[in-house]
Amino acid sequence: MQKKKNILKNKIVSSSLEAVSEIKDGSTVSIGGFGGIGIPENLLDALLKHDVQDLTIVSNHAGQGEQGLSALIKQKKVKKLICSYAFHKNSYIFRDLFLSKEIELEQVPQGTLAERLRAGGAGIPAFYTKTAVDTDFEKGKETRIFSGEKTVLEFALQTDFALIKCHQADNLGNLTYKGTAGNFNPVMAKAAKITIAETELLLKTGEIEPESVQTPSIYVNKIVVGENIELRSEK
Amino acid sequence: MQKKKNILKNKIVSSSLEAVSEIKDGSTVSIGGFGGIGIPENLLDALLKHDVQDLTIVSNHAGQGEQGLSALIKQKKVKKLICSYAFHKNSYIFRDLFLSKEIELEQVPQGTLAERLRAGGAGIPAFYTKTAVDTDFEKGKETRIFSGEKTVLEFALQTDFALIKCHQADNLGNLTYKGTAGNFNPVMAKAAKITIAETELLLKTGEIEPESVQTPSIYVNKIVVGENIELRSEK
Amino acid sequence: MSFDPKNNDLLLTPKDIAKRIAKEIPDGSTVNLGIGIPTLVANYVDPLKGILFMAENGILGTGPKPKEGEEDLNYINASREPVIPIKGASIFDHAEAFSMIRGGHIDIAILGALQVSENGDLANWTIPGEARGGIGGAMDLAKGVKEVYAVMKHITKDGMLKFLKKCSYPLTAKKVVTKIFTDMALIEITEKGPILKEIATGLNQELIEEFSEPKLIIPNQTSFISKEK
Amino acid sequence: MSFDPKNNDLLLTPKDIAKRIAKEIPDGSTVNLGIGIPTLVANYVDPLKGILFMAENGILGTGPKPKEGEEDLNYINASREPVIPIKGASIFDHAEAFSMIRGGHIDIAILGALQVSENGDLANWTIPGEARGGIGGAMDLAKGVKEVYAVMKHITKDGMLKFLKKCSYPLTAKKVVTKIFTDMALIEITEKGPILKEIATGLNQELIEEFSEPKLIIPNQTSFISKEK
Repeated sequence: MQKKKNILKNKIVSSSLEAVSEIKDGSTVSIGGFGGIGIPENLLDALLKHDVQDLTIVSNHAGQGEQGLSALIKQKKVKKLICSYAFHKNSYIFRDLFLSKEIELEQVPQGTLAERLRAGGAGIPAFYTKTAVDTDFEKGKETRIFSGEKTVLEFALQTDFALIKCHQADNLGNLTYKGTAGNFNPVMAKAAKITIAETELLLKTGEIEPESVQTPSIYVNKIVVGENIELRSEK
Repeated sequence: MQKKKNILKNKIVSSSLEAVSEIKDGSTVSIGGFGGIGIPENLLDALLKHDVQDLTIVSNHAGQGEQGLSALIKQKKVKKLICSYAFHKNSYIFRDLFLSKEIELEQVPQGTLAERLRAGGAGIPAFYTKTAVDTDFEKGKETRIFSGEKTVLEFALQTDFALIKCHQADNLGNLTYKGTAGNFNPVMAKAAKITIAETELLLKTGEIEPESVQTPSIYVNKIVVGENIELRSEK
Repeated sequence: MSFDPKNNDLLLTPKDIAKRIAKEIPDGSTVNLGIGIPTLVANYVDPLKGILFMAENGILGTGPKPKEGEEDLNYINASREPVIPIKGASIFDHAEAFSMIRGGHIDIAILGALQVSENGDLANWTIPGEARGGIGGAMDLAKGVKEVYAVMKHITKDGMLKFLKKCSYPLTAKKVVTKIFTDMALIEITEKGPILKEIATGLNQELIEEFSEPKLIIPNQTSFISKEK
Repeated sequence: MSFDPKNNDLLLTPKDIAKRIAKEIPDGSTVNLGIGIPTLVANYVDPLKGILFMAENGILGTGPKPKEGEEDLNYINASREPVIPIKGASIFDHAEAFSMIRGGHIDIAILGALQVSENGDLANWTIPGEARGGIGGAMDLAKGVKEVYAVMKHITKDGMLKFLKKCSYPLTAKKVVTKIFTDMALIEITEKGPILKEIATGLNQELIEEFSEPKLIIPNQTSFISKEK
């Protein structure tokens, strides 16, 4: 399974651009967010300025409107998209490139996507689920019956990088999220070799109670305070 | 997969004895706790007074000393024990009955036990793990290689009842734990058809912040305020 | 029959349908609401029934819409609408939310449908051959919860039937729908076949039969679904 | 050789071994400590090295022992000892704790051993044919972490060897130990074979070779492990 690098050095980086600078051609990158919140907007913005190509992106959706993931797709930096909801009416940038076969798509049921990421972080190479049984999504997958119920075999999903968004981070890398803005962020942090967290607030180590930590520091490699807190990739 | 009964009626029951009264002959019952803390001591005490037999117990250990699980085993109410640590030097009651073949044992690596319970609560009938590969625990299990690594197939573990211990419960059944006293309790709550929570404190609904809830109310069916807060099943 | 389904005052409105569904939910249920009409259901549920609404983006206990200007965008439901968590709500991440759904802990999912078959197959995510829609959490919900209520117009704008012997659109899941709420009727899927339980006030059995491909079981008494004027 | 391993002042004490291990841990590592000598290691780690200790009962960042009378029994490590969480600690349940361990996020597990083989097989949980011990989290740790440091007396009280060509006791995991810390020596397991890296001050190479079944690779320079008087 994947092994995350020890990071003794300070995890705080001074800009989003620096934070994403290690992302290389061909990297697999997960991006947090759901329903327009919990999206690492500053990191996405930095990725637009970072010279990289052939990315595989893992995201709940295919980008909407013109900014954020849509802009990244428009720049043709994305070779393949793994997502649960591909063709929202506002995902026209992705849609056009998909129809002209300039981008690959792997659509995955949302719960299976979350569970595959969870497995990727938890040392489970594969698991069985009844989601997607008897549908087009079953095609090409192994099936197996447990207690009379048909299931499909799904594989762990690990990424090279996770770009996530949190409400609070302490210097050690412990994170909290506000309300439903957590969504995919915690599980993506666990499934990545290098997790880069964009935070709204930076706290001193110890300012988050141990029981209140939602993402333990071990899952976080770099932290940046989002330059433009108002920036939203989606409206 | 298991379906938990809707419980609209008040989840609060007035005594531990009443809380465990539904447990029937042959039931599978998980019991929270690790290292002497987070153990539902009052519920265990009530189970000693409840007329029941042929139980299958899921627990991290085999009971230590004379009280709690050990006492239950001594009463010969337990047909089978599923645990990760069977032969602690203080588990002499279990050990004697095991050697005289009066109780069955399924020993499971602790992480696999937690993951099997997690799978039981999450609709995953089976998963692969490298834990226990090339050991006696691999015997009789399916193996499979993923990315060059040998793994074993492990199955979900669901129980009829979970007896768990929490620090706070609200009237709706949201729970919090203190420090490491959570341990197996949250995951056992998820894997049971009926979860019975012994709490130290009972709060009004709404007194626990949504982000601070550690076990959402949906996983809890009955709540009892532990009669004797000082009671410890282990010393 | 000279019935224009496109613009007919006798058809149930989204609000009528939502109200009818709200009555149907058993007391104490935990319910997931899909996008569209299902989201309206929360507005009509009797608070004394003790029903909890769960959103797959990580909240158990979504409450009313906040007043305009008071929205906190950190609290939304799966339809991207701002919500206020009720007292006793809990919040968690996507992995936990779907483990709750897939683990069989949610009683009912109320989902919009494109087609439903007589044995409860659900098609609700895309049209064959079109790059349209997305699967989202529909397959997890359809297979994970105990009961699926399907909500749809009884026929398409073009007059195509949607309640079918067999779905022609890509399936979301097989044999999961227990009840269908349309703008014309309430149909229950049973082992014996689909039962026409209720009809919108002013419509009649023959009309529902005409617009349903499967043969409907007609009970001795069919009730009527009330409609707001 | 007339060496009495049962009672010899030249053997390293548990404290000596713990100190040596503490020096070995790379800066910034996250470490899980087993029961016994491993637990002592935390006492000797330079705080400036930024090492985090993780306990499988759900805490990342265990700190010092509380003073007598100030223990809060809700905060314990996996050895059941009261601990104070450090600033920046986090607390979680067993499922999350083991997902962290099994997912490869912990750098080093320091585990007591009954036997270790020359290729790094670890036997540390029971004796064949005896109803003794339990597996606990040892198999998850041994397979899940990046490196296993094994800690043991070099030979048993009865003079039986414990560092072997092949373990005779039931295995915990195959090919996982990278370093063995005994009361006589520090041995590193490599692809080429076990290297005798260090010897307790006052002992010599021949003695270690005599008490080790596998052939040891002897480097040009062997250091000595210091011992407290």
